[in-house]
Amino acid sequence: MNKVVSSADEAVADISSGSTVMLGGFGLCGIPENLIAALVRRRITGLHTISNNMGVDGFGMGLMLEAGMIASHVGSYVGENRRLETLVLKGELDLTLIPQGTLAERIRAGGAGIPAFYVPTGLGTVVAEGKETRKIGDRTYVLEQALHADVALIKAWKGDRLGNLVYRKTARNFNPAMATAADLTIAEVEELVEPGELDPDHIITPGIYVNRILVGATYRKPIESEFIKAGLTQSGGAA
Amino acid sequence: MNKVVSSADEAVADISSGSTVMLGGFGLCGIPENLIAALVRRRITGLHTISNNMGVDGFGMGLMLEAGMIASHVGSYVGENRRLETLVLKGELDLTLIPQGTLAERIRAGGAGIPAFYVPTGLGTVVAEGKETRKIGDRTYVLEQALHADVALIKAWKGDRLGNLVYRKTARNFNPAMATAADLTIAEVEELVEPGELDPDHIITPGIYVNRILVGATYRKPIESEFIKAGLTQSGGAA
Amino acid sequence: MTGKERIARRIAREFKDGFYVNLGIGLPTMIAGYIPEGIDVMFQSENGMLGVGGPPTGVQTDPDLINAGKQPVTELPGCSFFASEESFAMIRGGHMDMSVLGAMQVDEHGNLANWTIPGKMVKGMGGAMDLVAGARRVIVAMEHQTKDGASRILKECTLPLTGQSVVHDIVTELCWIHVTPAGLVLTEVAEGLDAAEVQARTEARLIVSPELRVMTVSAA
Amino acid sequence: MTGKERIARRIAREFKDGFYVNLGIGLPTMIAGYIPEGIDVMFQSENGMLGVGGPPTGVQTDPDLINAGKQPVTELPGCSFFASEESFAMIRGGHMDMSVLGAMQVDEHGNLANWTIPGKMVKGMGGAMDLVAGARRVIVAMEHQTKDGASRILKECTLPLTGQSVVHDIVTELCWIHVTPAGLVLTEVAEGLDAAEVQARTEARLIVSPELRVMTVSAA
Repeated sequence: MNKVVSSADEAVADISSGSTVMLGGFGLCGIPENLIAALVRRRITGLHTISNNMGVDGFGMGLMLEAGMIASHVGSYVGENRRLETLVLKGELDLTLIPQGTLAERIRAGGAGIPAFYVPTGLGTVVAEGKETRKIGDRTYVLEQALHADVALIKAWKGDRLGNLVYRKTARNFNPAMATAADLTIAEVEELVEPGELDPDHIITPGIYVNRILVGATYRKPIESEFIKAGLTQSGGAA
Repeated sequence: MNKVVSSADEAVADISSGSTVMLGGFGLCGIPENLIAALVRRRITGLHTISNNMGVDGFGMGLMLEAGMIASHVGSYVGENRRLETLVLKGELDLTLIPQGTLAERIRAGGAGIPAFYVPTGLGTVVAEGKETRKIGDRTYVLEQALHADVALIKAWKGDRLGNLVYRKTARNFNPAMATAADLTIAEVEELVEPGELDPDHIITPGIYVNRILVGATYRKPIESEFIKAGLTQSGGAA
Repeated sequence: MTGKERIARRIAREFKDGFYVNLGIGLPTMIAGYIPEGIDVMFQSENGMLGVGGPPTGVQTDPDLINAGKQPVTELPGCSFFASEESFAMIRGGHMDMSVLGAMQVDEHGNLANWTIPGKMVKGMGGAMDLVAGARRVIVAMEHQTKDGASRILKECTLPLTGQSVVHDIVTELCWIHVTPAGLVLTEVAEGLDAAEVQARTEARLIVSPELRVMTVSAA
Repeated sequence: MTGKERIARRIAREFKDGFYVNLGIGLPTMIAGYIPEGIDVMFQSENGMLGVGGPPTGVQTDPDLINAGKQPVTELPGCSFFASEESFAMIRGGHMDMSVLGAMQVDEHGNLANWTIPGKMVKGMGGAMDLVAGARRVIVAMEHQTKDGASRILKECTLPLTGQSVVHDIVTELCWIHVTPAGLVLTEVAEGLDAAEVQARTEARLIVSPELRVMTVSAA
C-alpha cells in the first residue's frame, strides 16, 4: 500500500473543471499551498470551493480567485479578499456564508454518514431562512445538511505512505474533517515518515481517509495578520 | 486551577441515587475500575447507566449489578453477564439495546449541542420502531436523539491537574465522547503529570470537559476473553 | 479442508490491495489467515483500531489492546487508534471497502438477521447494524444450513433483522450468491456440486447465472 | 483610563477561577490583560486551541500558532489543540463558561447584530453565531454609542441578527445592563453618572435595578 505521489502537479492532474473542492486551512494557516499552486497551474475553471476562508489577495485561495477558477464558494469568513468582493458584487461568483461551527459540523457529517442534523446556531437569522426548524425539548433548532466534495485538498505536518497524518498546533483546523468528506482526498505534508514512526495513539487522520500523499516542495507559510500589514491587502476584520 | 481529588471515594461522594451515569470502556478495556469500586462502596441505587457493555459477572459494572444499584441500562452489547439476563427476564431492570455506532454518536451529540441527527443504521429493524424516518437524497434515515448524563465516569491513561487527558491504544473507546456529555465528568488515570508534560497536539480530551481527576489506586485490567475462559463466567459472544 | 475454511479462503480472494476491511467475530475472523501474497489489507476493529494484527504470541498480552471480540491482538506498522464515535463515523461514512459478517438468516431481499432470537436472551447487536448500514460491500460468510439441516437462505427472514436490503453477497461452503434487485443470483458452486443440488438445500429461489463457475479457493 | 479600558477592566472582574472563556476580536481581547491575581482563566480560540497565551515577544512568530484573529499567539502550560469540528462541539455543547463579543447593535430582547451591514460587503459571520448560540453566558462589550452619537442599544435591532435572544449582559463604558425576560435592567452606572443620564444616551428602555450600583473597575 503506497499512496505517495511525487509532485503536487501529479496529485491534481485528474481534477476536472466544475468539481466541488474542499480546501483545508484557517486563514493562511494550515492551507495546502503546494496543491493550490498546482491547481492554479492547471487553470481549470468553474470550481465549487468549500473552505473556511478564501485566502488573501496574492496568496492561498486568492490565487485561484485571481486565475478565475472559482464559480461558487461556501465559507464562513472572506473579509481579507478584495477581489472576491468585486466578483460577488458583479454577480460573477456565488458566495454562501455559513457559521463556522455549522460549516465544520456539516463537513464532519459528510464524512460520518450523517445526512442532516439539528443545531441551535443561526436560529432567527438569515442563516435559518428557508431551512426547517424544530422544537426539541425547550429549544428550537435549525436542520442543517451534510457537505460532501469530489476532492479534498488538505495539509498536514507529517504523514506516512499509508496516508496516516498528524498536524501541528492550530494548523489542524478544518483539515481532518475535510479528509473524511470527499471522494478523493489528497494530503500534502512537510515530512514523510515510515509507517510505524507516528505513534498510533497520536495519529489524527487514519490513512483510510487519504488517497494520495505528497511532500510539499516548499512552504512559505505567511502569517496573515503580518502579510496584510505588509501592505499586500488592506481590509481587516474578524475570523 | 486544580481538579485533582485524592481518592475515588471522594470523587463520587456526591453522586446520588437515581442519577444517570455514563461509564466509559469497551468490555473490560478502559473502564473506570476505581470509580466503579467506589460507587459500589457507596451503595446508591436506582442508577440509570449508559455504557457500551455491562461488565461481566464479578468485574466492572457487573459489580454494580450484583449490588442491586442499576434500575435501567442503555448499551449495545451485554452478552457477558448472566445476572443481567435474570434481572431483565424478571422485569427488574429496564434494558435498552441500541447499535454501537448510534450509541457513540448519540453521546457525542449530547456533548456537542446537537439534539438530534439522522443515521441509516437500524432502518427496517426494531431499532427504528417508533422513531421518525425521513428520505434525504435517495436513502431513508432514522432520527436519533442526543444522550446526556448527570455524571460521566471515565478512564484515561495519563492526565494533568487541569483535566487534560490522553488514552492508550484501544482503551480509548467511549471515554472521550462521554467526557463531553455529562454535567459532571470524573476521570481516573494511571498517572498524573504536570501541565505541559502532555504534548498539546496529543491531548485527546481537553481539560474543559473534566471536573475532577484522580489517580486510580490499583489497576487490575483483566482481559475479558481470558477472564471468561478462566471460568468466572460462561457465556460467550460478540461485541 | 473444512467448510468454514473453504468459505474463508474463497472470501480472502476477493480482497484487493489497499482494501480496508472489518471482519466479524467467528468465521469471518479466519479470513485474515488466507490473504493472498502481495495483497495489503488493513483490518479495522470497531472498538477503535485500524491496522489490527494477529493474536499475540507468548504470554505478554496487553489489556489495553483488544479487538471487538475482546481478544488480545497486536499492532501492525502504520496502525492507528481512535475513539468509538470516530470508528463508527468511519464505518457509517462509507469508508470501509468491505464488511464480512456471520448470519443466522439472509433472504431474497438481502435482509440479514444475525443478532437475536426472540425468547432467548438478547445479548445486543453491538456494531453489526452500523457495519451493514455503512460498509460499501457487505458479505455474509456462513455455513449454508443449520446443524439441523434447515436453510439459512430464506424467502423472508423470520428473525428480527440486523439490516434491511444490506447484503451484497452470500458465501457458504456450497456456493457464492450475489444479491441483486431481481433476487439471488447463483454465480459459483463448490467443486462436485451443481446448481440444482444447491437449490435443493436452499429455501430462497436461486437464479442461476449464465456464467456459473466452480468456486475456486486459494491453495495456500 | 479610556472607555474601552474601563469596559475591559470591568468584565475581567466577572471571571471566576477555572473559567473557560472565548474572547472576540478587538475590544474583548483586551480583557485578557486585566485578569485579577489568583484567578486562573483558560482562553479558547475557536480555530482550535485552549490555553491561548499572549502575543509572542521578539521575532520568532510561529505561522502554525495563531488565534481566530489570525494573529500569532503563544502556548500556556496545559494548552491543547483540536480540530475545528471539535472546537465548535465544545462551543455549541455549552462548555464555554463565557463568550465576550463586540456588537454593532443589541436590543431589548437580547438580540445581537455584529456581523454585517447590508449594502456594504459581507465579510462573513465566522464563529460569532456559534459562540452566541452555544456559550453559557454571552457578554457584549462595546462602546455605548456610535461615533456619531447614535445608540447601539435599541428597542429592536435594525441590522441582520447574529443571534436571537442570546445576550445575557451588555457592558459599555457607561454602564452594566442585564438582559431579562422583562427587558433591559440597568444594574451599574459609571462613577459620576446617574440612571437618567444613561437612559438619555440609550434608545432602548432601561429598567433601573433597585440595587443600582456604581460600576467598579479593577485597579491594576
